Amino acid sequence: MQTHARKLLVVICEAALEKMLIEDARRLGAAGYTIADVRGSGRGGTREGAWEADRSIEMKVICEAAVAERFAAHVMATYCEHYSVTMYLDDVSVLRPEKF
Amino acid sequence: MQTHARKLLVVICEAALEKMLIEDARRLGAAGYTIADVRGSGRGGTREGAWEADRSIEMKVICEAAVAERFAAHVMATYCEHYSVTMYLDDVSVLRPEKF
Amino acid sequence: MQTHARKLLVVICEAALEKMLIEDARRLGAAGYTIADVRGSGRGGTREGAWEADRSIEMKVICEAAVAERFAAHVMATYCEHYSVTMYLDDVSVLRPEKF
Amino acid sequence: MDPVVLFFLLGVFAKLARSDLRLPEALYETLSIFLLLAIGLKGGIELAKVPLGSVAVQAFAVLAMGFLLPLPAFAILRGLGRLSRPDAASIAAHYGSVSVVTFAVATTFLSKREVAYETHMPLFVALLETPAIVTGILLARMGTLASVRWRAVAHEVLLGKTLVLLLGGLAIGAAVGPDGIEPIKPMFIDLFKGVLALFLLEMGLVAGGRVADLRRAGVFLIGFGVVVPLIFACIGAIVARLVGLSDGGTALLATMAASASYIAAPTAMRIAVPEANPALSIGVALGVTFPFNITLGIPLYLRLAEALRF
Amino acid sequence: MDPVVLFFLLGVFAKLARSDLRLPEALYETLSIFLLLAIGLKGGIELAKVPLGSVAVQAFAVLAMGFLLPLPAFAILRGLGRLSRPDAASIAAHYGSVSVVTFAVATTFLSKREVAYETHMPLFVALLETPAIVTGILLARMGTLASVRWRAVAHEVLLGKTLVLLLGGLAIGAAVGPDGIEPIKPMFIDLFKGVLALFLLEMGLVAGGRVADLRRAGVFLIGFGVVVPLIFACIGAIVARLVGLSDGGTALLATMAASASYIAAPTAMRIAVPEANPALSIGVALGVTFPFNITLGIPLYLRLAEALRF
Amino acid sequence: MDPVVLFFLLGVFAKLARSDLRLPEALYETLSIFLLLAIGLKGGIELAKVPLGSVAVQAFAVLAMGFLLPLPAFAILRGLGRLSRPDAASIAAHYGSVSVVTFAVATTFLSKREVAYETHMPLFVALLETPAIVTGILLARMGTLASVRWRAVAHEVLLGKTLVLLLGGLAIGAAVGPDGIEPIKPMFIDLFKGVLALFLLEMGLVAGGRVADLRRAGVFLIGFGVVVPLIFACIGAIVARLVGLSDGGTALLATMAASASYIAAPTAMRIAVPEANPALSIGVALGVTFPFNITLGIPLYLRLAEALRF
Ligand SMILES: Nc1ncnc2c1ncn2[C@@H]1O[C@H](COP(=O)(O)O)[C@@H](O)[C@H]1O
Ligand SMILES: Nc1ncnc2c1ncn2[C@@H]1O[C@H](COP(=O)(O)O)[C@@H](O)[C@H]1O
Ligand SMILES: Nc1ncnc2c1ncn2[C@@H]1O[C@H](COP(=O)(O)O)[C@@H](O)[C@H]1O
Ligand code: NA
Ligand code: NA
Ligand code: NA
Repeated sequence: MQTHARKLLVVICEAALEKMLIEDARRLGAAGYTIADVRGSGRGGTREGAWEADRSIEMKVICEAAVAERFAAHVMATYCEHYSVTMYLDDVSVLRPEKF
Repeated sequence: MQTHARKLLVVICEAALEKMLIEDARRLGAAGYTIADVRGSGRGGTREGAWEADRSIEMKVICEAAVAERFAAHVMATYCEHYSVTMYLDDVSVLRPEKF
Repeated sequence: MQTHARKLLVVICEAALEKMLIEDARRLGAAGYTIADVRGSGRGGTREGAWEADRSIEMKVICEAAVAERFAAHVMATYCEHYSVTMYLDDVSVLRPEKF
Repeated sequence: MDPVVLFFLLGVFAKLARSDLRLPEALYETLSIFLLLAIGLKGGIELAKVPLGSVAVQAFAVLAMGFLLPLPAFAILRGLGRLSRPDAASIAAHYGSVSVVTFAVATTFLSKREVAYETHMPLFVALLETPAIVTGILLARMGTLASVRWRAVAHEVLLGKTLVLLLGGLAIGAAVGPDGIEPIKPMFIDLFKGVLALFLLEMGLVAGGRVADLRRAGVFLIGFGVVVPLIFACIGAIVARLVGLSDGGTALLATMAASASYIAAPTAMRIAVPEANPALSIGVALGVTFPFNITLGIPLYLRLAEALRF
Repeated sequence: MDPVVLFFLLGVFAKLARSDLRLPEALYETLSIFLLLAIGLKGGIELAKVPLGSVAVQAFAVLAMGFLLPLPAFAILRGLGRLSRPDAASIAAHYGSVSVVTFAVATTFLSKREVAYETHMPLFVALLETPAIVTGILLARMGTLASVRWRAVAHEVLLGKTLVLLLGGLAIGAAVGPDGIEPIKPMFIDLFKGVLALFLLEMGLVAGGRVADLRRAGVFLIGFGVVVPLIFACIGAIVARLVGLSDGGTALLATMAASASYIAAPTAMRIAVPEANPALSIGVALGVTFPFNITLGIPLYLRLAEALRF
Repeated sequence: MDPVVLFFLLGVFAKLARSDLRLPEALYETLSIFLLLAIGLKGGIELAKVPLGSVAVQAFAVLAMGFLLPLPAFAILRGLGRLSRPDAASIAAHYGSVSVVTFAVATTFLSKREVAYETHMPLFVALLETPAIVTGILLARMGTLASVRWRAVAHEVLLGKTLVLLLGGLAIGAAVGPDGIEPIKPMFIDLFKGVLALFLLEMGLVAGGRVADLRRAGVFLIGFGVVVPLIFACIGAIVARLVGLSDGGTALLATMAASASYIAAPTAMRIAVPEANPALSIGVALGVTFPFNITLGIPLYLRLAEALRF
C-alpha cells in the first residue's frame, strides 16, 4: 500500500474563531478540515464550554507541508496574540494524495 | 519507559458508516476503537451535523501496521468510492503492546 | 518557520477519571490539556456514553518528553490496573516552545 | 398562516441570511423523538376503539400503495429526467415513503379548520415508511440483487428510531387508552404543537441549507418536487376514498402520499444504494417538496379530499 | 399497567432488538436534572408545614437504616455468593443506597391508586443516598482505611448532582411554599410524569444493554437482585411503621430500601473502590432489581405496607 | 423571594462549593433559544394592537439611548478606572447593551406584583442589543477605524441568534396574534417561568465560575458593576417617562439600561476588539451586575419608576 506524506495541523482555540479559521484555511489552500468541540485549559485559564463565550474547538487540517506552514504562520500572526490558541503539527501518511 | 511502535489509523466519514466500520475493524483484527462526533468539509461538501444524514464521525484505531494496512485497504475498496471518507495513518508509541 | 519537538500524550479512559487526571497532569508539569467526549470499545467492553457510568473521554497533553513520560508512568501505575485506559504517545512539532 | 409554518420560514430565512443560529444536534434528536412518540401515542389511544376488520382492509390498501408508489416516480425520473438508475431509484424511494413532520403539520392544519379525521391515521404513517424503500432498492439493484446488504438495510429500516418510536407509541397508547394517558398528557399532547413549531424552525435551517443542492439538481428535479406530490396526492386521495376514509382522513392520506421521507429513506438508501447521490434526493425532498407541502400543498389536499367524494 | 412502565419496556425491547434508537446524552442528563429538581421541589413545598420534631425522629431512623442496610447485603454476598471483598462491598453500597427514579415511579403508582403519603418523603431519598456508600467503602477497606481517597469520595457524593439538586429543590420548595411555586408549576409539576416516561425509555435502553453483564454475574447475583429487595422492603416497611408513617409513606420507604442506586453509588464506588467490577453491581442493579421493582415490586410493597399495620 | 432567583443562587452555591453539577451545553443553548423566542412571541402578540406612531417615537428614543449609554461608562472606566482603551470600550459596550434574561426576570417580578407594563417592551430589548456594540467598537478604534472587520461584526450582531430569534418571535407573534398563538401557548407561554428557572440555575453556575475573574478585576470594577447600573437605571427611567411609558414599562426600561449583555456583546467584542480582556467584562457583568440586578436591582428599579412620575 503506497502512502504519501502530508502534514496534519491541529488548532485548538476559542469557538469564536471558527468561522474565520475556516475561511482562512480555504483561502490558504486547504482542501478540507474537521472540527470537534472540546474543553480544556492552558495559559488563558480553563474553558469548560458552559456557555457561548466559553467554548473551544479543535480544528484539524490535513494538507501539504507548504500549506500547513502558511496557515500556521497566518494563525500565529493574526490570532495568537489576543486569543487562546494552541497549535501543533504532525507528520501523517495518506493514501489518496490528490485529496489533500 | 519502554514504548512500542503501533499505527494509528484515523477515518473521518459519514456517520452512516459507523456500524459497518466497527464490524469491519473487529473482523480485520483491531482490538478496539474510539469514535468522536465531528463536523467538517471536503470534496463532498460541508457536513455540519445538523440532522441525521448530515453527521460525521472520526474513528481512531490503534493497531499493528499489518492490521492498519488491511483495514485501510478495505475501507478504500469498500467505501471510498461512494461515501465521504478521509483517512490517514500516523506512527505512535504505546506502553502496553499486548493491548493493541 | 522554526518548529520545536514535543510529545503529545493521549489518554482515552472512563469519564470518572477526568478530575483526577487533570489534577495529576498539572502536578506533574503539564501546562495545559484538552478533553473531548468520545465513545469506544476495547478490552473493557463497549462504552457508548449512554449514561453517567458509561462515558469516556479523550485527554490530550502536549508537553516535553520528560513530562509525558512521568505522566504516562503515573497513569500506568495508578489507573491502568482497575480502569479502562488506553494511552499512546506521538511526536509533534510546536511553534511556541515556551507554551508547552 | 399557522404559526408552526412561520417557524419554518424563520428557519429558512435565518439560514439563507447566513445567520449563526444553530439548534444543538441533541435538541433536534430530542424533538424528533418526542414527535414520533407523541404521534404514536395519539393514534394508539383511539386504535383500540376501531373495529379491527375495517382497519385491516385500510392497512392492506395503504401497504400496497406504499410498495407501488415508487414505480411511477421511477419511470418519470428515468424517462423524462434521464437520471441514472441508482439516483432515480433512490429518489423514488424517498417519494414513495412518508414524511412524519409533514403529516404532523397536516393534523394541526385539520384541527385548526376543525375537520375531523380517523384518529388511527398514525398507523398508516408507520405502514408507509418502509415498503417504498424496499421497492426503491429493488429498482436500483435489478439483476444484481445478491449484492444488496439486505440484513443491514432491514435492520436500519425496521429497527430504526422512526418505526420503533411510532409503533411503540401506538402500542403504549392502545394499551393504556385515553384514561391511562392522562398523567402524561401535559407533556405529550399539550406541548405537541409547541414542539412541532420548534422542530420546524430546525427543519427550516436544514431546508435552507439544501438550496445550494438544488442548483446541482437542475430545473427538472425542482419541477419534479412540485408536480409529483400533486400526482401522488391524487393517488392517495383515491385510495383513501376507496377504503372509506372521511374528508380529514382522505386529506391526510393524500398528504402522506405527497410527502417525501427525509429521515428513514436517506439513511436506508445511503447504505443500500451508496452510488446514488444523496444531495439530489435530499435536496429536492427537503428543499422543494417539504416547503411546498407544508405551505401550499396541505390546504390543496384538503380541497382535493372535499372535491373527491364518491 | 402504568404508561411510564411501558416506556421502560419499550426501551428494553428496542435495545434487545438492537434498534438504532439512542437518546442523546444531553437529553438523559437534562431529564435526570429535571426529575431531581422536581422531586425536591414537591417535597419542599410541604416540608415547611410538617412539625420539625416528628420529621427529625423519622430522619434519624432513616439515616440509621441507610448506614446499616449494606451489612446484611454484604454478609449474603460474601457468605453465600463467595464474591471478593471489594465486589461484595460495592454491591452492598448500591443496594443500601436508593434509586431516585424507582421512588418517582412509586409516587406515580400511589397517586394513581389514590393512596396518600407524607409529602416530605423526598427528604428521606436525599438522606438515604449517602450513608450506604460510606458503609460500603468501610467494608471494602477494613484494615487499609488510610488508602481511601476520602476527600475525593466525599466531594463526589456530597456535592454530586443528585444531592445538590434534591436538597436544592427541597430548600427552594420550602422557601417559597405552594403559592410561590405556582408560576413554575406547569413545568416542574405538570410535566413530571411525561418526563419520567421519557426517562424510563432511556433507562430501558440502558438496562437492556446490561443484560449481557448478567451472564457474567451468574445465577446467584440474579437471585440476589430479586430476593434482597424483598428483604430490604420488609426492613424499610418496619422502620416506616416504627416512626409512624402512613400506608403510602410506608410503601415508599419500603421501595427506597428495596431499590438500588445506579447514579450516586456507581460513581462514588468507582473512585473509592476501583478494584470492584462495575459490570457486576450495575448489571444486577439495572438489569434485575430496577425492572423488578418498577413492575412487580412496587405493587407488592404497597400490599406489604397495608398488611403491616401496628 | 422569587423562586427563579433561588435557582440562580443554587447554581452559584453549587459552583462555589465545586459541585459536579454541570448542565449539558445543549440544554443551555436550548433554554436560551426558547427564552428568546418566547419573549419575542409574547411581545409580538400585542405589537399589532399598539398604534404605530407612539411605538415609533419610543423606539427612536430607545435606540438613541442605546447608542449613547456607553459614553458615560467609557468615561468612568478610562477616567476613574484607568483601564486601557480597548478594555474600557469593551466593558462600556457590554453595559450599554442589554441582558435578555435580566429583562425576563423583571417581567416575572412585575407580574407577581401585578404591575402592568406595555406588552411591546421586548421590541426595545431587540433595539437595545446592537447600538452600544457599535459605539463600543468606535470608542475602541478611534483613529484606526479602517482596521475594524465591520462585515464580520455586523454579521455577528445583526444575524446572531439573539436578534434573529427575538425579532423572529416578535414577527410571528404579530403575524398570528393572540388567537393564532393559542396552540403553542402551553409550550411558549405556560412553561416560560419554569424554563427561566432552569436557565437561571445554569446562569448561577456560570456566574459562580466568574468569581475568580473578579479578583483580577479589582475593587474598582466591582464597584463599577453596582454603581453604574444604578446610574443607568435612572437614565432609563427618565427616558421611559419622557416617552410616556407606564410604571411597569418604566421599571422595565430602567432594568434594561441597568443590565449588561453577556451573550451578544461578548461574542461581538471578541471579534471586533480582540485585545480587550474578556475576563474583565464578563467577570463584572456576570459576576456582579447580573446577580445584583436580579436580586436587589429590579425591586429598586420598580420603586424608582414609581417615584419618578411626571
Ligand atoms: N499543553 C497543552 N496540551 C494540550 N492542550 C492544550 C495545552 N495548552 C493549551 N491547550 C488547549 O488550548 C486551549 C488554549 O490554550 P491557551 O491559549 O494556552 O489558554 C486550551 O483551552 C486547551 O484546550
Ligand atoms: N484536508 C482535510 N483535512 C481534514 N479533514 C478533512 C480534509 N478533507 C476532508 N476532511 C474531513 O473528511 C470528511 C469527508 O471528506 P470528503 O470525502 O473530502 O468530503 C469531511 O467532511 C471532513 O470532515
Ligand atoms: N485499539 C484501540 N484503538 C483505539 N481506541 C481504543 C483501542 N482500544 C481501546 N480503545 C479506547 O480506550 C477505551 C478503554 O479501552 P480498554 O481499557 O481496552 O477497554 C475504549 O473504550 C476505547 O475508547
Ligand atoms: Na410519499
Ligand atoms: Na436501597
Ligand atoms: Na444596559
